[in-house]
Parts: sequence; structure tokens; C-alpha cells
Amino acid sequence: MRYLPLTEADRSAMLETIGAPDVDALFSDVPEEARLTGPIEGLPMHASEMAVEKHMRRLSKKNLAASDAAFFLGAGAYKHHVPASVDHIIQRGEFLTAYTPYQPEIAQGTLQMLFEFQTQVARLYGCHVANASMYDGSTACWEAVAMASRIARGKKRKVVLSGALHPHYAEVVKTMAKFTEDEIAHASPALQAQPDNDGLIARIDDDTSCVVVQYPDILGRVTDLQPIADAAHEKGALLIVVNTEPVALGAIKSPGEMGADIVVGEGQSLGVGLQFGGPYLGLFAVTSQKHVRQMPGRLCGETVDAEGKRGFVLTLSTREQHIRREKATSNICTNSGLCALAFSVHMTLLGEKGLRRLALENHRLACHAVERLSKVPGVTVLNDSFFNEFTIRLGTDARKVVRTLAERDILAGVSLGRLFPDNADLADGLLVAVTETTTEEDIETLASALEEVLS
Amino acid sequence: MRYLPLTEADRSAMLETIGAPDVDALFSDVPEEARLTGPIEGLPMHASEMAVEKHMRRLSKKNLAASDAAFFLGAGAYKHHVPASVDHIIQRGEFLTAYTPYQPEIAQGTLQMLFEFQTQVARLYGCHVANASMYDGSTACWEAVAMASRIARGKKRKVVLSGALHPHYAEVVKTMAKFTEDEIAHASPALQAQPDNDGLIARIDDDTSCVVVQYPDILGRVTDLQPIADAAHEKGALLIVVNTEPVALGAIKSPGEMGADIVVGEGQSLGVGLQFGGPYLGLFAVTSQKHVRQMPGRLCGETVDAEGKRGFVLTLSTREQHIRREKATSNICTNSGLCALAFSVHMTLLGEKGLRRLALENHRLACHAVERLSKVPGVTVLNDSFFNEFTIRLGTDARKVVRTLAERDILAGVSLGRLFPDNADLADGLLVAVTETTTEEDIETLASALEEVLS
Amino acid sequence: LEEPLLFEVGHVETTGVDLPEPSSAATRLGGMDRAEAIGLPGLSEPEAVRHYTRLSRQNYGIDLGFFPLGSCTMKHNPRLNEKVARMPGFADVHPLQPVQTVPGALEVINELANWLIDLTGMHGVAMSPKAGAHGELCGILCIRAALEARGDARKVVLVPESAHGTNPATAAFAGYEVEDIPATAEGRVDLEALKARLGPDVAAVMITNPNTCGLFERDMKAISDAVHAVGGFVYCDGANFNAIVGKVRPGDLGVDAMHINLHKTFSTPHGGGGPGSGPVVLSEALAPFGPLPYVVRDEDGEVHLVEEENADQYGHTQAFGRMTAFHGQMGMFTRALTYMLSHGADGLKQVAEDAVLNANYVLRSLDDVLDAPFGPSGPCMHEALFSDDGFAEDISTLDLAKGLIDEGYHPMTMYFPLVVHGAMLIEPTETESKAALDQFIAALRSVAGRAKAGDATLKTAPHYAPRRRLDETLAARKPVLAYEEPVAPSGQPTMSEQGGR
Amino acid sequence: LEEPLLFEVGHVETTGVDLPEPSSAATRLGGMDRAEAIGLPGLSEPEAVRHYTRLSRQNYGIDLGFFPLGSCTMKHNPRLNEKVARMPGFADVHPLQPVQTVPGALEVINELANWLIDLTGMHGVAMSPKAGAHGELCGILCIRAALEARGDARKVVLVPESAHGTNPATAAFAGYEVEDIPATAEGRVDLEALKARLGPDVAAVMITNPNTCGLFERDMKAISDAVHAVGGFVYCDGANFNAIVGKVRPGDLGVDAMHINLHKTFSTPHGGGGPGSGPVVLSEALAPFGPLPYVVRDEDGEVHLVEEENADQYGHTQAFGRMTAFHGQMGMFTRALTYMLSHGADGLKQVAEDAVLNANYVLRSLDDVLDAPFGPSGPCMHEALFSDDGFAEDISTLDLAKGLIDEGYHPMTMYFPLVVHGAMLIEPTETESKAALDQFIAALRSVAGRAKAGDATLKTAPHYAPRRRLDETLAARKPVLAYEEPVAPSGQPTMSEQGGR
Repeated sequence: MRYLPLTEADRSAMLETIGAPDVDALFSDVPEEARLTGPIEGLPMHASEMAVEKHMRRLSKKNLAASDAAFFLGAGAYKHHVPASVDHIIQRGEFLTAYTPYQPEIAQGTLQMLFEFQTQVARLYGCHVANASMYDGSTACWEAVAMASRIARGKKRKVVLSGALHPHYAEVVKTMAKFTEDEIAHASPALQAQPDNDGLIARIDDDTSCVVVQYPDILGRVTDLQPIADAAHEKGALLIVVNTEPVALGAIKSPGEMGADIVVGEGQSLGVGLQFGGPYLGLFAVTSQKHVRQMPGRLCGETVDAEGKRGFVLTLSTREQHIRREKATSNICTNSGLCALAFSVHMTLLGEKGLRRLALENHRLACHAVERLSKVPGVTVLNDSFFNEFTIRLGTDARKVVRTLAERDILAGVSLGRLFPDNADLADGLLVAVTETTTEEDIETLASALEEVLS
Repeated sequence: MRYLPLTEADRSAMLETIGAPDVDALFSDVPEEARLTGPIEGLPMHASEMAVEKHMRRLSKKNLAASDAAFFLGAGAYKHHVPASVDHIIQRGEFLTAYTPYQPEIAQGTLQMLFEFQTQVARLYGCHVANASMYDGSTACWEAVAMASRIARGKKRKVVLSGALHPHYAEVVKTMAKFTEDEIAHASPALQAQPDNDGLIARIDDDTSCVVVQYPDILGRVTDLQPIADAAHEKGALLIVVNTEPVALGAIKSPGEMGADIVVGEGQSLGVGLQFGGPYLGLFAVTSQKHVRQMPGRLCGETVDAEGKRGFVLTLSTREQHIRREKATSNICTNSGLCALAFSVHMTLLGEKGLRRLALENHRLACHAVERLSKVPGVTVLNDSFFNEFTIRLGTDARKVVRTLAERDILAGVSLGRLFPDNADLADGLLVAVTETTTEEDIETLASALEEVLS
Repeated sequence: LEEPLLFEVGHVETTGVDLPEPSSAATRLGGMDRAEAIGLPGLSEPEAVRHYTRLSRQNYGIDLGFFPLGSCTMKHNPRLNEKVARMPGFADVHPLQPVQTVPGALEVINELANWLIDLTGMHGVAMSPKAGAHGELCGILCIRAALEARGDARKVVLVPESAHGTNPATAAFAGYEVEDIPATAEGRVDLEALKARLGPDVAAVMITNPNTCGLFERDMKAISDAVHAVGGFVYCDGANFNAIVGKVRPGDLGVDAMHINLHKTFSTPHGGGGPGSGPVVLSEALAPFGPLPYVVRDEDGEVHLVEEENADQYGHTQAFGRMTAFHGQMGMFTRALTYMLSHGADGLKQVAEDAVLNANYVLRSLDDVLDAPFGPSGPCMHEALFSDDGFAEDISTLDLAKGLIDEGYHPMTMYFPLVVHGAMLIEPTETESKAALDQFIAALRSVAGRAKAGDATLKTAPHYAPRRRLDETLAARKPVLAYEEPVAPSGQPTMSEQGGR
Repeated sequence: LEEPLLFEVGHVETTGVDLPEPSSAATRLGGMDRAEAIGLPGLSEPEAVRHYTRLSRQNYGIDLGFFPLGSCTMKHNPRLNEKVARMPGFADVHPLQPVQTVPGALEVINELANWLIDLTGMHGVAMSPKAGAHGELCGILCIRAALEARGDARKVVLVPESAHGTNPATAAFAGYEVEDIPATAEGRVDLEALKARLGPDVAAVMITNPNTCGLFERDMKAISDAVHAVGGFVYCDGANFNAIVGKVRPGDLGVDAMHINLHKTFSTPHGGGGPGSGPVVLSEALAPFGPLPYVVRDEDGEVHLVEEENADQYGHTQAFGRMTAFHGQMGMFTRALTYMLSHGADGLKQVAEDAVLNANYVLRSLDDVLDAPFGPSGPCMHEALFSDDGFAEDISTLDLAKGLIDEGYHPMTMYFPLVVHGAMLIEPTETESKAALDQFIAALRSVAGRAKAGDATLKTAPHYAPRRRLDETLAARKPVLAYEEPVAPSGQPTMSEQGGR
């Protein structure tokens, strides 16, 4: 076994030191009837690297990779070009095989990176403080709701979710709320050019601990959040803003600027890649200093060492469950350290100039796609505003169209029918995302195919 | 430009320090008529990483990769499975982006690795001392011939090449000899089960500085070299043995054991990969201490530092051209450091046990292929002995058969017609190599296709 | 080699990514164009590679040396796994692609699920939890859903005092009251005390087995039987599964739910704190309540994705909901499956045997110089536990651990489990060689000798690390959690004078 | 962190590669089965990764810091290039595959060849040389072949005193007598002296431009004209091409042959001493003599491989032979082409400009503390040259260089060119930022100050490197070039007591 360094001679020598006749003697505490005598049946025996690689490559090749298709999927996960140096850096053994930085003297690499990451996220979100990452956007969203409940100290039990919140995020919140007994107000969105902000505001009352909106929303719409923030704050509720496409914030105002209290989101767009949904990267930030000690997850802070040199440590860890046990502020223990590194490296390579250009390039291509697709007979573009994703209506079941086009290696987008299976009104909607990786040729391929399929 | 860190502000500040009005002023020594005013015409402007990657991927996909074919090519370059950790290690920035280790205090990583590499190569070859690598097998072969001439101090001018030496290696020797005025005795091989060692021995005379034989030879045959060594030594000539498949030496006797004076070879099989012919790895070793100072290329040696700690340095560099100028022992300056690392890591992962098993697994599959192919009507197997490569005769022009099978994604081997275009007697010969990466299914695919094509 | 902060060397005008200059065309951003400066400095690629390479060298990792961390299973991360995870068919597929285009991805999930079920002797597995703690939560929610389904509103979860902190936190998160279970002097759960506490208000017992003292719970089956007898469920913390993989199946001991840390037992890299992955294996009683989405293979061998809309079709109507947006940690699944296929059933058994052998070797090579509180009662499992008994008065476990840094090692787990004073928990794992262990043992013997002798230099260790002891109190008292540019009177505000080395 | 030798930690029975146990079937090895032990220890993967990771940390590399090496152009190595070189269509193709299966590989060679021709203004290019010195040899052999083709048996090659050592070595290897060309006080070739020596016995003049003093040879065109006038050829050493790429074409200056170090100007990684790659661009007069194999594109845009058998077909009948077995350094070609496409014609021009700007910045930021012998005569090109004039009597250039190691830098090139006493040659390249240069300048100013003051600690520097000064004399006097196992009286002979840290 190539990963096991002990030789038979080593094993014998060690057993002698221990004073045991054989290895099984070390398992004597295991009741004999539960001890397995041979390898578990039905499973294969060990295999060479070459054989395993071949098997896994065969499985990999059964999937249609995004790069091999005309690709338009988004809905919370976006295909962006990741610079080659990002992967090089995350494969450095000192990052890849490091442990959680509980021993700061020999973990300054991870800690300084996290401090830089926190600063980058806070600035991107227009916030005061960001944490050192969470599992993904959907769990970060739930953690934000739970944090709002904690701040309301159980006196407010209602959570108002925008209908235009990603339905999987809403589902996670609802699942958890079943057990914590928060009351969730939620409905699926109407297919309108503008989100129904007035309706949302009307649902906020004195029992509301928080309002959750997505920006840009699940249909791709971009709207001013300040009125919602004002309405929430008037009722003593917090505004939680969810962002699933961080690249957008290179082009549009930050949630922090518009009165959000907690901003959470998915960071997968930068550095992490698609990976069939995970591991991704939950981002979490707050605009007010007073909420920092209620935050979930790890925080990295600056300090000095015994010689007065600047250094970084995990801090405020009395919030965390490995210390605080049943009084912890979150369910997070392991987070997404390596994904945070990938995000931070990609953001560093972009810098402000690169991020803004990347955002505008995404938007430019999306505008082009909107223009081209609006010329396809049978297609109606829903959005007035959008960043790199928008909704079109096909006048027929979009799921079927998606499947048909997939046979031609066109991944046309995410049908609203897949996201909202219970709402037939949305069945003809298709969410189309366009990034810098989309070519004008791809857009033409999609448009022509739609012309053909819809005619 | 993503690789250029200077900003416009930096450039202005630096020009001010220098006291130059603009950058062009720094090029004032270049005659004005030769100075280009704009970017060179006809070449593209700078491009994004994404665009360049796409272009290169398109070119890459035009080639039939060995892994996507039933693959049987050898003739000096072999497809072996390289463990994933080899590539991980050679991508460590400290190895990848290091300079030649002329400053040993900050290059012990490279130097210790080279010392280990030299020891591994020497033991594999059954030699006393190996150098720190050369460009590839063919240039190492020429360097060995040149070394033999140096040792003969110009008194012997004849070099006897075995007909069963790789023809490209022979071509390199002949090319160089044109300029150094050595006389080369060489003929192409006859298609016989046994090499014509007696004929070779008969060509050795008192004017012979060296005899060059390949082991296993270009037709895959394995033969005892001791009689040739004895005959050479009797005439005061050196025996140079060329090996193009180091894996073979896990199964067969080393050239050093059989009286070789200089052993050279291609190291590509371990760690390096096919790469369309380069970069590869020249191995070079001698059996006698007395020839060490006549060796070409770099040597790494053990020493101590000012505190008495063991350390390694490049040594005996007075042989080298950057020091010795026109009296240098070789043309080598840059060598194949990173390929040597890859070879050494792969060899370390194998160890003696792994190398022997790898060799026997190659041989087992080759035996299977010989057996299967010998059953194909029209096919004759030439070899009595072989390691993982052997020659078959097809009774028709093998080059055409190779091209026909390539259309079916079968890379059937190297035709002798390609290697020896001037010798029509060899035109029906096909060199077939089988390694651990070859499956029994691949062998069956080849055999069935040959049955079809030859019928 | 000091490395300045990104914010001290980068410039907002510098970029390491070439992108076209923005066109002047009108935007359709709903009038929300971001006008203000964001404050994100960039670096060119040469600067970025150097910045992060230098930072990395201030870290310790398994690639550099031994991690004797108890309960954390820091084993070697095979490089093949990294290569496989990057294959385009795994790394470059979207979670919402039409299922017809991702059969290979679904097969990976299904194959891995089957391995986990077979290795644990359980009935089903929820694959989507994102890490160990998330898996614990998933398991407890399954238990709560099962109890609710039978209209049973139990309020209490029993947890041993020596449990991982995540256990009580999880139970509390799921709305339960947490009560302690006492331990015997031998470091195991007190079966009689447990039986005495069991009753109709107990929803579940959460046990770690092997436990955090590194001992196998001999009475596990009896515990399970007792819990089941009063209608409760048994949750097993799987963090220590590496000790028994291939040797014992938790399902055979009556466990109802157990999370598996793929980043421990199955060697997906820790990455400086994640990502992890925490699938939860479930007994027949709990499997119907596992969350969506998941993957099943039908009789024809085809794999299917089960989500809300088609749960009926696959008879999975009682799922308690969704724990995360997509399918879980696919990138970790490919690595873990690669690891399992590499080892096979025989290799995994060898993993447990070598891990336990290494731990006992460490225990017996040190128990003459360090106090091993449970040493006399017999062999340990995969980790060796010591106390600070015998140290000079002013030397603590922390001092010894920091002294170990100067010997070139990451410290062991300290002050855990709580039941042992000044505890030191050492888990060597199976991927350390005897030579590596011998060196570690020699180093620890030396430091232990200094701790007993009261060597004052230990109080200020480490001396040879990138940093001396850091002031954690200051960090918590005056939290500085993001960089702020100093107000510079002139010149370049983003470039500090502190310099780069 | 000391790391023992592989031979001290490995065992011949350990392996990190799983392979089937050998069957007992008879072999067909001609009776040459290897019976004796070979003595090759193995390591499991965890041990091997750790061994080499630890070794790597005793190295310095561009990823860690600045290399101020003159004549060596140690610039950043873009990671995209590494990714591209590993694409299966490049990394996993055999050099003798039927040409119909490798059109993409041939296109890479042809595209790169065209870039080199366009950038240098030359007529043809020989792609197969394996490194710079091999390229030099190729160029000189082309010249010799061209002379022989016209029956001209010239004997002499003229080389400036300041040339790279490889120049005279190459000329001697090709059978020529080497004679020096003198330099002017300004550090350039003395045109009048050269003209005086030229005659019908001179086969070629080998010039480095920009020269090794970091200066452009202003009279290059006049030199070429003079050499051509007597029937000789001009060889230009291309090691310093980075200074002028995109700014000047050597072909416009009358050069007949020039090798290009892809591992310098075009950023393929040095890898601790190779592999390099040294294509040679050739003038119209020399192109017909370039070696086989090479690649051409026909009028239809199709690319073809030219080898011995089809050279007639493509009109290349005068090739002087073959310099290596296959097609050259394909893995370096893909990297270099990727680099060129990334920069483009505009970016490459910027490369030369920034490289020269950086060098002049270093020159002018240090010429008040270090003697710059050619400083007064005007700007330098891509490298700045200093002498040891002004150092305290017992402090040498070597001492200063080793002192620089303690400041965190690789030393500059020392004692080269020979025309300057105690020379220090510094080439910053274009991939260093101003901030990085400012730090380096500050460090060098500090060390230079100590050298002038005669600080004795410099004599024993470095103090903070993995090793103190190494005894190179001992190494050469008693060469130990391979490991030999100590004769152990008992126990494990392959495991030294020296230990692993």
C-alpha cells in the first residue's frame, strides 16, 4: 500500500515494544462478535494509482463539462475564468495540508491570508467586518437569520423572505426554522420586470426579526434596497442581503451602502469553480461594530507577539462551539479555508481595476445576449435591469426546451420550473447567465437553437 | 499586462531618478535606423489568459493523445504511468523557479536531490559515478563518444557503432563527427533474432577509441555484452553502452556488471513523460574512478560547511565551459535539472521493490503481446529475447499499416521504415512496445486490427 | 522573511488579469452603478505568486512534518486525489445541469454512498452536509424528525462530559436540552448511570466511539440496546472512525446515526480550516427522514437525483428538508472515493490497524516519562492520552506544546478531553513511519524532561517559529478584524514603510 | 530543518507505487535476468512528499524573491504556461506518432518559429537545440557547413574577451581556433582593432549584444558589414535578447545566426539548472544548412514535418545533420509560445522597456555607493555593472554577495565580465516591481556600506541561510559523488542516527 509507510519488520518491532502478540490484541476492547475478521465483503481490494485514475477518468468523461458546451447556467453558481496561478497557490502543501490555525506561531500564512480575505469581503460588501468564511451561500443565509433571531433575543419570531430569494436558500431557512420554531413568511416570485418591493415592505411588522432579500435577485433584477432597509429599521428589524454573484459588486452599489445590516453570499464565482455544487464559499459580513460578537464562524484578528511584532490570531472564539458548547453562535466548526484562499488570491489578482473591468465585461456580454435573444420569435425578455443574468419567457415549458438543447451540447440556462417545481405560472421562464467566458458565438448558438426549437 | 508590475506612476518616478526624459532615451545607444517605433507588424497584440488558454487548448485537441489511443510506440520514448505526486513536487516554486545551484548555501534542496539522483543512476547502471544529467539520450551518447576520443588523446580516431543503435543517436554522432573528424563505422541492422556481435567485434581495431552498443537494442533484443567488452578492452577501446529504457534495468543485468566503461541513456521513462520528444533526460555514468575528471556535464559532491555540517556543492567544475572556456569537457551548460528531479522522485517512489515489479509487469505484458501477435496470420515475431519491446514483420510496408491503424486511434508502433528510410530490407518491420499502461484489451485491439488489415 | 499585507503592497490600479477596457455603452444596471471607490488593491501575477508563496512558508503542514493532533486525524493527503478532483467532468460541471448531462457525477455520489454504507453497516446516508458539525446537525434533525413523525416530543439529549464541543452545541441548535453522562474512572461511559437516567424524555444519546480518551466503548451495544428500549436513538460522533474503519461496523453496535468526516478518515485535505465534508450514515429507522437532495441507483443500475419534485417517485416523502443549496461537497466526494478505491477493503482495514499500532507505540514509548492516566487499563485505540502530572509547578501543558514547536513539530491537542488534567492527546495516524515516530518520541521525551525539570525557557517558547507567543488577549479585547489604511500625510497611502522582508 | 538523505531513510522493501506481485512465469530476457541487489531504497508516498517538500525549502527561487543575476534573466514564470504544457495533446504525444495524428504539435512548433523569425528579423530558425550552448553549437555548425559548401576552410573564430565562456568553448568544439577581440575603455568591441584582424582566415565573429557589460554595441551594423566584407559570418549570442525584444531586430543589424534562450527571454522555468531550450535564428545565407528535423507550413496553411527522408520534397537538401534524436524541447515550446501570445507584440516591447528601465533605476540608485565603471558613459541596457573599487582591503565581491544572502536575496552575478575587477552584474528583469527594487537597493546599500567599512562579519556570511559557507575545495580534492552506506556493525544500516530535522 503506497500510502502506508510501515514495513512488516517495523510492525513486528513496534508490537514488541508495546508488548502485544499481534495487532488484533490491540483491538481487545472491541467485543469479539463485532470484530471483523477479514476485509468487508462486497468491496474491492486495493488498486494501483493507474487503475483508480482510469476508473475516475471514465466517470468524469460521462459528464458534459461546462467548457465543452455553450453554457448559460447560473442561479447561484457561475462559470468564470480562474487564473492558473490560483490553483498553483492553493496546491502549495503549506496551505493545502495545514490544520486550522489554532497554533498561530506556525500558522501566520493562513492567518494573514484570512485577515486579508476578511478585509476584501468587507469592502466588497460595503461592510464593517467579515468573518473567515462559511460553508456556502445558503448556510450563510441561514446563519444570518439565526443571528437576527439571537439579536432579537427570542422576542421577534417572524422572518420575512423575499419571493425573489433563491428557492434553495429559502428551503434551507425553512428547514432549519422548523426546528427553531421561527415563523417564515415567503412566497414564490411573480414574473414581473420589477420586484414587488412594496408587497415585501407591507409584510414587515413589529414581530419581524429580519427581512431577507437577494441582490441581484433570483430573476436577475437589480433594485434599490434603501427603501426596504428604511422600512425594516423602522420596525426594528434587520435587513439581510444575499448576493450570489460577487462579481456583480464590481459594477453595482454594495448592499452596505444601502442600509443592509448583514450581508451574506456565495463566493464561488471567484477562484472556486463550479464543482457540481461544492465545496463553495459562504461570505458573511456586518455593517455595525455592535453586532460583531453575535457573528457566527471564525474571525481572524491582528495582535502582536512577545517581541512586539505584528501577527494574527483567531479571536473572539468564545462565540464558537468548540469553546462555548451549547451556547455557541453557530453550527460552524470547519469552514471553507482553502476556498477562501482561492477567492482571496483571485480577488488580489483582479484588484479593483480588474474587478470593475470583469464586471463590466460580464454586463456587456449580457446586454448583447438580451438584445440577441429578444429577437428570437417566441422569446420575451422579462428584465428591465440585470447584471449578468436575466429571465426570458419561452411561451412553453422551459424544462423541456432545456433538455432538448442539452442533447446538442447547449446548456441553455436554469428553467424556473426546476427551481420552483410547485408553481406552474413560472414554467415557461428560463434564467440565462452570461459571463466573460461566454463568447458571442455561444450566444448565437443559443439564439439559433431557440429559434429552431420554438418554431 | 498581468506579468508586468510597473505602473505608469512607477515608470515616471523611476525615469525621474534616472534623469531621463522618457524610456526611449535609455535606448539611445541603439542606432536610430534600427530602433523600432511601434510593435512589430504582423504579430498579434497581448491577449488575456482566457484567450491564450483557449487557443492552446484548440491546438492541443488536434493531437491524438497517447492515453486516448491503443498505444504501442517506443523506439527510445516510452509511455509509463507517472505518480501524481511527481508532478506536485516538480511544481513546487522552490524547485521550479530555482536557478542553477551555484550558490550552495541557498540551493541545498536542488543539490541534495542531485546527489541522490547521481547515486540512483550509478546504481541502476552498475556504475561508479553518474553526472547530474544531460539533455537527452542522443546527446549523452555523443558526449560519451567525445569523451572516449579525449581519453584516446586524438591517437585513435575510429568509432564503431553497432548497427542496432538507435538510428537517430547514430545520426547525432555522425553529425558531430563530421566536424571533429572522427571516423564512424556504422551499418543498419539485419532483421535477425540475434544481433551480429561477432561482426561488431570484427570491426574493432587498434585505431578504435570506442564501441557503442545499445542494450536492449533498437530491435528490442537483449544480449550479453561481456564478449564485446572483452574484445574492446583487448584493443584498448572503451565500451559505451546506450540504454533507452531505464525500466528494463529492473529486470536485466546492468551494463556496468558486464564490463561497460561508459553507460549513457535516456531517462524519460521515469517521471518525465512523452512530451513529443522533449525535454528529456540524458543519463551518463562511468564505471571507473579514473575517468571522472574526463566526464562531461555537472557533478554534485558532498562536503561540509564552516560549521562542519554536511552539505553539497557543484564540484570539479574546472571541466566546464563557463570556467574552462575552449578547454571544456563538453558542450553542456544548462542540463535537465527539473527532469532529473522528476526521475529521482519517481525512482524514490518505486524503490528497488517497485522498480523490479514494474519491470516484470512490463515484461509480462510484452510476453502476452508476443504470444497474441504471433497468432495473427501474416505476422512473424523476430525476437528470441526482449524486455518490453520487440520487432514483428508484417510482410508488407509497415509504414502504411501504421497510418491505416492510426485512423482507428490505434498507434501500432514505430515502423522500421520510418527509422531507417534508406534501407528497404527493413520496410516490413514494426517495433511494438508494451508497458504497464498497456491493457490486454489494447493488445487484443491491435491484434484484431492487424488481422483485418493484413488479410 | 516578513511579508507585508496585501493592502500595503498592492495598488487599486494594478491588476494581474488582463481584461478589455470598459466600453462607453450605456449600462442596464437599474441605475445602481457603483460609483464610490471600493478599496481593493491588486497585484500583478509575479507579485501575487510571491506574496502567497512567502505567506505559505509561515505555515506548518503535513507535507512538512508530523501533526500529533488528537481527534483531528491529520493524515497524508494523496496527490492522486487532487488530480482526480480537477478532472473537467468533476470540477467543471454546474449543480443544476440537466441530469442527463451528469450521470458520472451522480455515480460518484452513489458509489461513495455505497462505500460509506458498507463500511459502517448502516442503511442509508445523507450526503449533503458540508462538514462534521453540519453532519451532526443533520443526524440530530433526522432523529427529531423521526420522533415528531411518531408524535413524540422528547426534550433531552444526553452527552458525555468528554464529548467534542460540537455535540452539545448541535443538540442545543436543534432545540434540545443537553445533559451530561458521567464517565467511569477508566475513561468510559458509565453504563449503569446512563441506564438510570434513561426515560421517555430522552430523545437521543450522543456518543463518541472510540471516545475522546482514545478508548473503545466496550459497552456500546449494551448502551444502544438500553437507549432503544426506552424509544430513544443513538447518535455516534464519527470523528474517530479512522481507528476502526474496516475493523468494526457501527451499525453492528446499534448506532442510528453517525457523521463521517471525509476530511479526517478519508483524507480530503484540511486546507487550513476547510472545506470539510460530513455525510451522515443512518439506520433503517432514520433513513426515511434524511434530507434532500440525494442520489439513488435503480434496479437497472441507473442513477437518479432525488429532489423535492420527484421524492414521491422514489418513495422518499418524509425528508426533513434541505440542509444546503446543492448536492454537498462534490469536490470532497471525488477525493474520498479515490482514496477508498486506492485502499480497498483490505487497505482500509490496514489503515485502522496501523493507526492503532502507531498510537500504542507512542503510548508505550512515552509512558515512563509522561503520565498516561488510562495506560494501565490496556491498549488505546488510535490516540494516546497523557496528563500534566509530574510537570514542574509553573510549567503547563501549553508550555510543553509550544516547546514542541521549537523541535519542529505541531503541538498535540491540549486540554482535551476535559476529564484529564492538562490533557495531551496524540493521534499519529497510519501515514507516519516508524522512523518519524521515533524522532517525535525522542523530541517529546526531551521536552517532557525539561517540563519536569522546570526549564524556564519553555515558558517563552517557541523561540524558532515565525512568531513568538502571540497576545490573544489583546486581539479579543481590542478586535482589529480588517485592515484600515493609515492616514498618510503625503505620498502613497497604500505602501507602508514596513517593507517586504 | 535538516533532511537526511534518501538512502538514510528509505528501504529497498518500501514502495510508493502499487504494482502486482511478479508472477512465476518464465521470462524471455535472453538469460540476462538481474540477480544482484541494486541498492535503490524506496519511500511510501507520504514519506516521499515530505522528503522533497523539506528539501525544496532549502532552495531559493523566483517565487520567493528577487534574483539579481546578470546574463541569466531570471524572470517570473507564468503559471498558465505550466498548465498549457500539461495539456494531454502536448504532454502525452510520442515524437514518432504518425504525423497525421499530431498536426497541433507541428503547428505549435511552426507558430513559435514564426514568432522567433518575426521578432529577430531573420530568415529561418533551427528549433531542435536543447539549450543555449547547444544552440550556439548549432549556429557555428551552420556557419561551418556554409563555408564548407563553398569550399572555404577558414580556421579562426574571433570572440570578445568579455564573452560568455560558452562562446569560445563552442567554437573550439566545432574545430576552430579562438582569438580574442579587444574592448574599448567604454566596454564595447574595438571596431578598428577588429577590422585590423579580419581577413580570409576568419570564419566568424561571435558577439554578444547587448554585451556582457550591459551595453549595446553601437557599431554592430558596421561590425557585421566588415565581417561580411571579408566573407565571414556574424554569430550573436542571444542570452541578452530580453533587453531588446520588440525594440530592435538583430537581422536588421546584419547578424547571421543567434540562439534564443527560451528559458531566459521567454520565461520557461530554470528548474534548478534546466531544461533549457535554444532555437537558433538564421540569416538567408545560413538557413539552408539548418539541421533536421524541422517544421514548415505550405501555401495551403498545412504544416509538415521535414526529416531526412522528405528533405528533398521541401527543398532542404543541405542540412548539416541532426543535433538530437527528436524534435527539440516541445515542452518548452508550448510554454514559450504561450508566453508570447500572452504578451503580444506590444507586451514584448514593454518587456524590453521595463527591463531596461529597471536596470537603469538600479544603476542610478546605487552609483553613489558602488563604483559603476561604465556608468558615466550613459544609460545601460538590461543590466547594471559595478566593480569592487572602494571596498575595504580584505572584503571581496564574494563576501558582499554572501552578505546579500543574509538580507534575503540571491547574490548577483560575480566576477563576470572579466574585464571589470570584482565585477557585480545585476539584471532585475521587467517582472520586479518598483517596491521590490527599492527594498533590494536599500539592502544592497547597507551591505555595500559594510563592505566599504570592512565589517568582518561579511567574511563569514551567510549566517542565516540553511548552510554556512561550504568547503568547495574539499569537495573537489576528495570528490564524494555518490552515497555509500556506512559499514554498520549491527542494526539498520540504511537509517543514520543523524535524524530528520
